[in-house]
Amino acid sequence: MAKIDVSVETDDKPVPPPKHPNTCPSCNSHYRDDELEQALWVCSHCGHHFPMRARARIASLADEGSFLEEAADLHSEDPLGFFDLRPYTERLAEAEMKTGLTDAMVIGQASLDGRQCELAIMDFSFMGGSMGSVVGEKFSRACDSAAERGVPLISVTGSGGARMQEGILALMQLPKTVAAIEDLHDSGRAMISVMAHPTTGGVLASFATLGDVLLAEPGALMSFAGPRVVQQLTREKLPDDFGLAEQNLRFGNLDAIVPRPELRPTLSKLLRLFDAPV
Amino acid sequence: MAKIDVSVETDDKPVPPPKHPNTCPSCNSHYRDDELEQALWVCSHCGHHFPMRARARIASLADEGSFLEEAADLHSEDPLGFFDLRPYTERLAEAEMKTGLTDAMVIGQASLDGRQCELAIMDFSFMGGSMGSVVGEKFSRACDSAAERGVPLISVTGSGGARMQEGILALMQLPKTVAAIEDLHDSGRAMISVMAHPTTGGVLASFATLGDVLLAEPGALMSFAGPRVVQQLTREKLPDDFGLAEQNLRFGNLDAIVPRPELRPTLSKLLRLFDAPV
Amino acid sequence: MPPSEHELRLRERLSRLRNMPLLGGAKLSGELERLQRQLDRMGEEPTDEEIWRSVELARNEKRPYTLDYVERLLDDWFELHGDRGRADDKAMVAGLGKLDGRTVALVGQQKGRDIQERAERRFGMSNPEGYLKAMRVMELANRLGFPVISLVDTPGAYPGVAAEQHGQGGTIAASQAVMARLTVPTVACVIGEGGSGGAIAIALADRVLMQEHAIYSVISPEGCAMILWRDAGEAKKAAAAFKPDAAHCLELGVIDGIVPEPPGGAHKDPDEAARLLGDAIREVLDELADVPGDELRRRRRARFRSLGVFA
Amino acid sequence: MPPSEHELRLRERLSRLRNMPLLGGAKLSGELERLQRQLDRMGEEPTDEEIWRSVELARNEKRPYTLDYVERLLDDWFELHGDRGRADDKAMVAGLGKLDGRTVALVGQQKGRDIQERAERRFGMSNPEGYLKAMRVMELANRLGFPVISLVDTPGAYPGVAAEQHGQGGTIAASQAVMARLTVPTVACVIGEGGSGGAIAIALADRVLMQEHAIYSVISPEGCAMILWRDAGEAKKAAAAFKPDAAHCLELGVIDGIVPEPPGGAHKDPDEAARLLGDAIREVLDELADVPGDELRRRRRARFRSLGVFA
Ligand SMILES: [Zn+2]
Ligand SMILES: [Zn+2]
Repeated sequence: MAKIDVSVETDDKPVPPPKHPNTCPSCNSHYRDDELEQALWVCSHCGHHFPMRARARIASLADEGSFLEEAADLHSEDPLGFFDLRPYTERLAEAEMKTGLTDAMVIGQASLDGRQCELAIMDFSFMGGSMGSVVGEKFSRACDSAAERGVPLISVTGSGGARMQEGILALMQLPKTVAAIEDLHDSGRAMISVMAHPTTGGVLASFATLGDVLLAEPGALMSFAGPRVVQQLTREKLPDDFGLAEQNLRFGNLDAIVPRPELRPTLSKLLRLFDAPV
Repeated sequence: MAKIDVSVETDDKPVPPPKHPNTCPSCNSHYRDDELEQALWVCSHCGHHFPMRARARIASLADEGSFLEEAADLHSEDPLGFFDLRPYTERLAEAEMKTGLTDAMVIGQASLDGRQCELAIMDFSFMGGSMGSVVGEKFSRACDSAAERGVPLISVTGSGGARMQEGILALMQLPKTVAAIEDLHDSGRAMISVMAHPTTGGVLASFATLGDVLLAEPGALMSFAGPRVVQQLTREKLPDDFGLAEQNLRFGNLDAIVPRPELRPTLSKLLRLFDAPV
Repeated sequence: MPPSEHELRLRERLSRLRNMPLLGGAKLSGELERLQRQLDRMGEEPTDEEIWRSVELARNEKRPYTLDYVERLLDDWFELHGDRGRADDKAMVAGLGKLDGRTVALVGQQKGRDIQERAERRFGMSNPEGYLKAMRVMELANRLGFPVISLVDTPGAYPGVAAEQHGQGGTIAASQAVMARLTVPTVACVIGEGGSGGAIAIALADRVLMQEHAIYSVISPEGCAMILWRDAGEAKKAAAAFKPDAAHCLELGVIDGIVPEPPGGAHKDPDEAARLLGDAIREVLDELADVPGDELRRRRRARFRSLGVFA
Repeated sequence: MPPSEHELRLRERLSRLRNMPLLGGAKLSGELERLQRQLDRMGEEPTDEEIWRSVELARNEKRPYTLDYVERLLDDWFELHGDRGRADDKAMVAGLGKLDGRTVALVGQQKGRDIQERAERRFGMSNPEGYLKAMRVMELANRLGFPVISLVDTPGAYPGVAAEQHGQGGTIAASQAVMARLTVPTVACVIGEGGSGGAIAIALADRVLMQEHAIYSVISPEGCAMILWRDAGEAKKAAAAFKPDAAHCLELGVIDGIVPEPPGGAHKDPDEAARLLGDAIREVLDELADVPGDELRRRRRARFRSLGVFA
């Protein structure tokens, strides 16, 4: 019985890309690149939220030209010499090539409608947004940058969980980011967490749920264990909206579900409330 | 609709005395006074816990001769000139006559197996153990006495709720006792709450549930609203153990149910754990 | 003109407060001054008829509710939802907003206007989940240094099977305990019915106000009548006996001030009622703004620990 | 004799720790010394076979569980129950006891011995209610100044429908946040399986220990094998790759020390295993006893914030 697989945080692999990347998986509408970009990667027909890349997210939130990236040079190491079917180093190199990022999070200073804030934005395209040492360190530095400058921190997450190729060190990024938020809170500054699809496992079980305000995008999966694992263990039929933002709102786990086009004005209002310096 | 009766904290009147005061209401066994006293007012046949008077409770818990009563001279006043079918002052005088107490709580210093503590013991016989200004003040002073002497506070409650004859001042005894406990906690001292039948309404919704350890006697009713009121409003059949200690334990609202004969050794152990001065 | 009995009582309370040996040496001079000021401008003691009129006005279906004041007083209102783990209780609202450019947290019970909203909001009667939401938001405010405004308007906590199972009593106690620990300025105002434990759960504040026609009571008039007169029809008699009106609450030291309403009651002119409420809250927040957090907490506890009448 | 690769890595980590620019100027000298001591007495790097043996021993059905240690180490044990409002999760135990006359709070997952107990305790897999109970008891300990001992033994948090609805992820995060705020000494020891988020929820402690044959990992070997090799049967290969054994955890700076077990594993001699565990916990508590609470908290956060390997 001890072999039941319950360590499911990393069990949500990068979803396979849709047949055509610009086809809505929900209603099958087709879009051109520029159409989708224009619409913030939201299906104008059915409202489905496509995954949004970190740089695009930053462009959609930060005032033009205001983003100042921090810790851009941080790279993962391979502390375990991890090798499954392929070496971890190879997987990293491939992800870097594919995404143009050095890891699954981008952090930096920005302003939003003229108010200063710190951004910590995840990118699901980089190894399923998994959290290893670099994501943990970047988030942790974002907390310090926000505290030092006296500004709120905004995080946007999209993650399959902890990065198992870094073994126990990946798990340690949970307490690391939690400790960083506590330091931020002691400085009297706020954190706003925006959970995009999917925010699961170790990211959900650490910094993503510790925001002073918790927002999610419509339809975002927010579950600690993956639906497949839960079904396997409980052998029940799962509710239709199992783990989704909508269910979480109903159960009191969220402050609001914010469709992407409303995210910027919502964050702008919250920055006004959190007295972000102009 | 605004007239639904939901102010039910005081809605549990003193239960009518059983036909013969020494007849077990649960199994109808008969006892002589001395038999019941010997058995701590627990039915030796079925385990039913009879109500226990404050002085008897103190005698059963405190080391012989150790109890030093405090604030014994506090009397209720009649701030509202309250008159229902009879004046409040008359009800008070009658209760005093009947119980030999000046109000529904007795407080004082004691030792238990040689360890110092403070006791705050309610008596349901005095106007249904209702909490007015005197109960609030006595409990509040017990907190201070415990804090000053650096000893844990043990409360034993039995109450139908707030004393409506003192109007809004009765309600104010809730925040008053809560504030007193917070002062006690700031002094680093513990409070142990023992809930006897019944602990309801305003007493449940203030100091009784704020103990560091929450104990109850078997079968004790611990409900904020009375079963009758809940049934009236919800029109559902109530669960058999509605509001009882057993249900509360199951729902995580209690640390333990302690039969009366085990109460003294349990408290003794807790005093050892709370490092009560010898 | 000789002082009325009412004034005599107020003066008596005043002299008691002056002589009271307070814990930890709390200074109540602010409280004394306020009481003196109120005494100076108060009229005669309300009659039984006037008390009953307040009961009726406090429950008037057109009376402004919490969100009616929110929309008139706060800019950038952002409602927060959920207790984190069980539910979002719509009988309690909580959120952040700006009062004259100053960020505040606000919690309050919310009754419903139409039948569906009334059911959904349970007539402003919270489950434990509602108090947990309020506690969470008050702690958030404390962390970030925002004052807390609490608007009280409830017949009482919800008396349901699940509410009892989920620890209604303990949660009401815990919510008071949270308020006793806050180090930010807090002001509560009873804007309609301040019913019993359900009300006090969010009313352990630095300053407690009541609107002119609000009521604040340990039990509903009907409940009291049912128990003491064995007849809910004697509610008017019961109200006259336990005096839930603002003037008596002020006299007893339970509240710190009365917020005037437009002639005929708040529902006759909600905008004006909101303006008057806003002025009262602003006055309190200005007064408390410079008091250190520890001192706020110490005085708050001392204030509530001083309540009660005994010999 | 030239240093082994294993020793080289330890030394490298040591020199990195020495040069690390730590937040708020935390001094890690105590940590450095401990690492040095461990380095001095450590042997060769465990082989894949040895790692797998630890996986099997950590899950051995006869291995002592939390309550087996409680009864051997603590006097006057008093178990506390319930999360206040929902349930008493038996997958997590929490209580107070005396360790050599010193009152401590203890929290820990509890597996079951027989079929019924296993079902009741869900094999040590907590629901949110279990973490809420642990949080409540840790806060109680903090209020009263008792050190907190945490015994970690879980395959992971329970993956159930209700658990997810009740905020399993958020509760695990909140439990870590509570531990990051405590101002009393805290020590965690992995005594069997330290499975993922379910383990770290109660392991953000001043000192983290592992028993010799315990495992501590981000995912189970089977789960990892299933995902990366698409075959749960490759669990042994997966374990060799992600190295959940105590020696590797020590080398990576994740734990502060290894608690020896009796020959053949803790289950061969539970009394001796308890004695060894007790000695290790006592040593930590003695060491931390005189550190001021604020300083404990600062160092604890700095410790966890230093974990990770990147360039
Ligand atoms: Zn679509
Ligand atoms: Zn019997």
